[in-house]
Amino acid sequence: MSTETANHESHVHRDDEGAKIGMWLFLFTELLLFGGLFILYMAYRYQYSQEFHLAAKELDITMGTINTMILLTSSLTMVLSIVALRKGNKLYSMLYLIITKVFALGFLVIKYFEWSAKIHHGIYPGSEHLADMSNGQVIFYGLYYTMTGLHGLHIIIGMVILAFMLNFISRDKVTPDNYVKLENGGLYWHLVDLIWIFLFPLFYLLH
Amino acid sequence: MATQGVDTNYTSFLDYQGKHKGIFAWILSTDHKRVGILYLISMLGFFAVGMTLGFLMRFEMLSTGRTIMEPQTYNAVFTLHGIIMIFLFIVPGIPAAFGNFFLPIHIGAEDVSFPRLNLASWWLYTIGGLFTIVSLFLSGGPIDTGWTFYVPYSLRTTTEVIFPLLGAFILGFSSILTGINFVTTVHRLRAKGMKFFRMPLFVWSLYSTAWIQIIATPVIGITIILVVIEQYFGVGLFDPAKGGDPILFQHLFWIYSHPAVYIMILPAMGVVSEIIPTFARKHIFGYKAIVFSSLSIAFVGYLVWGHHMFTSGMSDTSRWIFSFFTYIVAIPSAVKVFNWVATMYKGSIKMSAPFAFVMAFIILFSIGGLTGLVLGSLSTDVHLHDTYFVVGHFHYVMFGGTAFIFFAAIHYWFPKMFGKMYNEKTALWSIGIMFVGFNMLYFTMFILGYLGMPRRYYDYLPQFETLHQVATVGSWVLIAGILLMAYNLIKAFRSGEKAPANPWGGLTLEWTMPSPPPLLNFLEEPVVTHGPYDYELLEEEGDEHGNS
Amino acid sequence: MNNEKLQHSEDHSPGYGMNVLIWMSLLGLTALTVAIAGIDLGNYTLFVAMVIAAIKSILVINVFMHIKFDDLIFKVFLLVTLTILAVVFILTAFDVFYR
Amino acid sequence: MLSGATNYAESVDSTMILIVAISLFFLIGITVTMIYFVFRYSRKRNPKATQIHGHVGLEIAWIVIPLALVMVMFYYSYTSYKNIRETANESLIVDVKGRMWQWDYTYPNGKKSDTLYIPVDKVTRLEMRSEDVNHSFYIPAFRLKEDVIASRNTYLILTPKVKGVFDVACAEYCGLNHSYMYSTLKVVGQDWFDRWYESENTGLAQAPEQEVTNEEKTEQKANQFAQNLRDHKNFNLLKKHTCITCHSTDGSVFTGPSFKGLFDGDTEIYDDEGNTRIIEIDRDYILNSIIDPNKEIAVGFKKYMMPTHKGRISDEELNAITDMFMELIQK
Ligand code: HEA
Ligand code: HEA
Ligand code: CUA
Ligand SMILES: [Cu+2]
Repeated sequence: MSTETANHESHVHRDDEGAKIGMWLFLFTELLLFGGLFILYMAYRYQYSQEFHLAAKELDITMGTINTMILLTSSLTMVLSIVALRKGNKLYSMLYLIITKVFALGFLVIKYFEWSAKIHHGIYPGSEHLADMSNGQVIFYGLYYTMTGLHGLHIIIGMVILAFMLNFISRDKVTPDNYVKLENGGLYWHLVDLIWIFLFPLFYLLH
Repeated sequence: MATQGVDTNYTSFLDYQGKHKGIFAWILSTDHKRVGILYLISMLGFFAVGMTLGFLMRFEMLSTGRTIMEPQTYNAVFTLHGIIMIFLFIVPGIPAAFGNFFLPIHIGAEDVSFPRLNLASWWLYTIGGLFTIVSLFLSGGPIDTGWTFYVPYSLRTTTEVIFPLLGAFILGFSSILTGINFVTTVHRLRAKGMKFFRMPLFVWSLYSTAWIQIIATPVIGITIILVVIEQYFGVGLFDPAKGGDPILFQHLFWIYSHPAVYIMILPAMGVVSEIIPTFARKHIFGYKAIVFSSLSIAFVGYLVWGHHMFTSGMSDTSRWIFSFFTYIVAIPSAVKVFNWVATMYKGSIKMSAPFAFVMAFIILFSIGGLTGLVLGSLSTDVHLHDTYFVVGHFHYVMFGGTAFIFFAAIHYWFPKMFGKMYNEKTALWSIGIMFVGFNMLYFTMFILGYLGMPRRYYDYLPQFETLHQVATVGSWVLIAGILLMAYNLIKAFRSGEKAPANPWGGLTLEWTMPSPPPLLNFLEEPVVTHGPYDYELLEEEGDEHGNS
Repeated sequence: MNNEKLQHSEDHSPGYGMNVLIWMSLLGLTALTVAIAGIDLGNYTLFVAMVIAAIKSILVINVFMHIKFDDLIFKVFLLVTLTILAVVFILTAFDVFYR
Repeated sequence: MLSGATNYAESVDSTMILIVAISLFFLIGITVTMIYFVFRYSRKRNPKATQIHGHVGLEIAWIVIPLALVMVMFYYSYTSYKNIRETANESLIVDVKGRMWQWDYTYPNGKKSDTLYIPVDKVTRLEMRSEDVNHSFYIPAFRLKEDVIASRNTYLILTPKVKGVFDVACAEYCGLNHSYMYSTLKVVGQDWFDRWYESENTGLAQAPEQEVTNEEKTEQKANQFAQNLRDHKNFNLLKKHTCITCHSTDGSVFTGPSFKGLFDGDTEIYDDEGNTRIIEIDRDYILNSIIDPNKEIAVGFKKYMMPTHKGRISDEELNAITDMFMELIQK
């Protein structure tokens, strides 16, 4: 571990358990961040339940389901990457990581098509088409765009983290007996998955 | 700087020359002590700005109509005053400055768990502060929404709100990093023998605070993001014209901001629990009761945010529920106050500056807290909400509570941090003057509020003029006290006497090391065999002025 | 520092098989929730969907995120956080549902 | 002290007294005990401390006793507040509109007003809505306030027991003129109220009919006055002090009354009690309107809209302005 500034003869302790505690605490903050949005969802769904159902008809269940499956599978490959590394199989570990990233990309591509289809239909914040709809529908799409958008942002951040992990493994900075970084990256990735597990039924399965 | 203290063959963290020179040796240092001092200095800077704005506000209130500024200026001034005081001074406050410095020492560690994150948090703090300052000079002009950023006004105003909002977001991030660091440090880096119930109460209070920082701060984060998104894209989530509900904004805002008031006060309570035993030479009364009251404040704090919204138009059911819980949350604070006073019983008390601050604190915080009870009551709050009564309440708890203890902490740890002593007598005088000015300034506000003077008012009805003038004069007295204190400390920093390792006879671990502390804190790895307040052991050993 | 804790608790962590099993259940549950969404359950639609989502997340948290195999302290932390999250939801609901 | 105007206000005050009394008891108790300890157990008097670690009984006592006391506080405040929220048999419903920075009242028969008139001893319900940002309808004498928001109606229930004139303030920050968003609440007798309610009159009750003997002639005179004013050499002083941003010269109504209305040399004003009278415009009146503008307010306009110009305008300028008006009025 390079400590460019802590160059005094500080004894750098390796504390995997501590690193994991730190990561979990960070995940809690993410949980609460999305929690705020889910509170809004709860309130508005109660207030506008008819309009929500109406608006949700525009969303494509098939796309949503495929994306869910993709994300769940990417979570699996993420775990497998850790298992492989722990078993000493550096190559497989990297391979699984790459597959995870490919899935993540796939998720984003599908998301992109979904969004652009909506936007093509004139449904986007501030559009005239939306302005003609009822308040409840405007709010539904407002929530849809912010929540899936923020989730998408997290996918992108996750991909960046995974890229670092890939690099670390290849440079032997993450090794079969020092892989807490990879584990923490994995935890982050699962969190992104967890959020989606809730977003999916709340937006797509409203029929 | 020459070496000081009893032990001369060590490098103090102040003298240490690392890879970087000059200012970089500080702003790139991951040493928790240096980060703590960076925080301390930057916070004092912002605090001085905030106080100057407070002074200007009081000056404007000297007479009806215009005194020195236009309405728009006034609105910007109280907003900036609030933002600076809350987000840049009192929330990072004691944890970031004294927590960073003393938490690792108190538990016998060399540093925090994630030193680089710690430095990053200071950088984020600085950047967040800059965002806020920069916004003053952007085209829209300084933000005028009040520190609460209530929608829809914050969506409609033409002033620059994005930058201060992003600033607050970044500051939130900084606060979260501090929280994560502290929780992990407490769990992982305690020295041998430092059992949980041997930790000083200051550490316990920081630990509870850290949890609030972690859990509550993200909620303000998302709230801010939503307002920014609303400004740019108009998604409508908070815009009544599009079906959004402004009350939901208030919910999200206060879900953070009420627990945040405990982020402000808990560390101060921790410092009080250190200072009283030290100067009374006596074991703290009810150690575990204080520990659990800290933890329970951290939890119960989430149940009461709605007491800021009694008149907001939320449902009547939730009004009484929140009022009920507000009363519950007062109990742990009461427990602490009683335990502190009980600690003084049969002590051997030395009235020095930190202790005098604590006495002022107990009175002022009690007044602030008890007026909190008036506000927690449904029927009275409906009358007093958004009047000067509330302004009085929160200045009592934040200024009389936290800021006074911030000053106390400076005086308590000044010899340790900088290795110099200040003039005790001058310090006591400044405390006296501040106490008088403080009450003149803020007690008047309770009366004003009860008479129906709303807050955030540029101008007021003639019948309020006399009371406003009393308050303004009070602010001048207060200023005199603060300036005297600042002068005394600056003089001590320049040319104070050398401080011994343990000037007060305290028992926590920082007093076992020379002043200022060595680079890696402990010259040898500490082993803890007794609690932080076991003064009976000290007496048995017959050890008086505790040279270690 | 507690050196014994520095090592990983390797023996507990699940291998390939267990993880694949979990993954299959997750896919199954996804299919289930989509299928149920087609049926009109009236007021229970949301409830059922949320229960399934909760089961899925329990699987992910316990196995993929190996909370189940970690120290007790992680479980306590998670429980505290989730409790606070629940409290915040419930108290907001008292406003929204009782207006 | 601010006296209460409703039974509810009195119940609020007694709750307040209860809480303050309990609080004072604790505050004084704590302060006195602390100061006593500091003296009695000072290091001089008591060089050696007695080590006491705690006492379970005491801990329980000071959890349970405060808990009981705060529950008492909660009970009183809750019951008194509950009464005021229950929709009793209201005899009048008034729509209240809040907007930057003004309150408007609409009555069931469509009558509009900018002063809130309600009958004494009757239950009035205010249905409130904002047109823009949040405001808060605050009647200090009634100890009541409720935010006024744009997304849905909020309400207040008023049951005044005395007649009188009360201030209504805006207690939710709403921008530039937040502190000037005052309005007036007038509690009047039922008879009086009925007469007002049925009349065409929107402003103040006993406002006499405008004397319009010869409308055209008056109008001409007024226009001439306005023209003379604009042409006057000292008119630029009114520009310099930005008077004309609030006071038009062509009769249109902005924040303050139009200068045009001064042509006939008299004006109708009201005082704090809400009484109106017609006065002749003289030098003193003009001077006062600039130096102490909130003492006498023209009918139809609100108090505290204009800041004093004392100290912001030189004596020469003041004289010049006054001379100008007097000269023009005489013409
Ligand atoms: C340091 C910060 C801090 C602290 C610690 C507190 C503590 C408390 N606050 Fe305060 N509060 C603020 C900061 C703080 N507050 C701020 C900033 C605002 C305004 C925000 C804004 O609108 O801008 C505010 C506003 C505020 C309101 C909303 C007012 C309104 O806008 O209408 C309410 C209402 O219930 C309230 C209540 C309380 C209560 C019950 C406590 C309790 O925790 C107090 C507990 C303490 C005691 C009770 C005293 C000590 C005990 C004794 C002396 C023993 C005797 C005790 C008993 C008999 C119980 N506060
Ligand atoms: C910690 C928090 C804190 C502190 C310490 C203060 C300090 C002061 N505040 Fe406060 N205030 C707030 C937090 C705080 N404030 C908040 C959150 C609000 C709400 C904002 C909103 O409504 O949005 C508020 C609002 C507020 C108002 C209400 C505005 C309104 O509603 O219209 C007023 C009015 O008088 C006021 C006055 C003051 C004064 C006179 C001081 C004085 O204490 C200042 C006096 C002292 C000085 C002027 C010192 C000068 C000395 C120096 C500059 C050198 C010091 C140097 C060193 C220490 C090194 N403040
Ligand atoms: Cu309207 Cu303040
Ligand atoms: Cu609060």
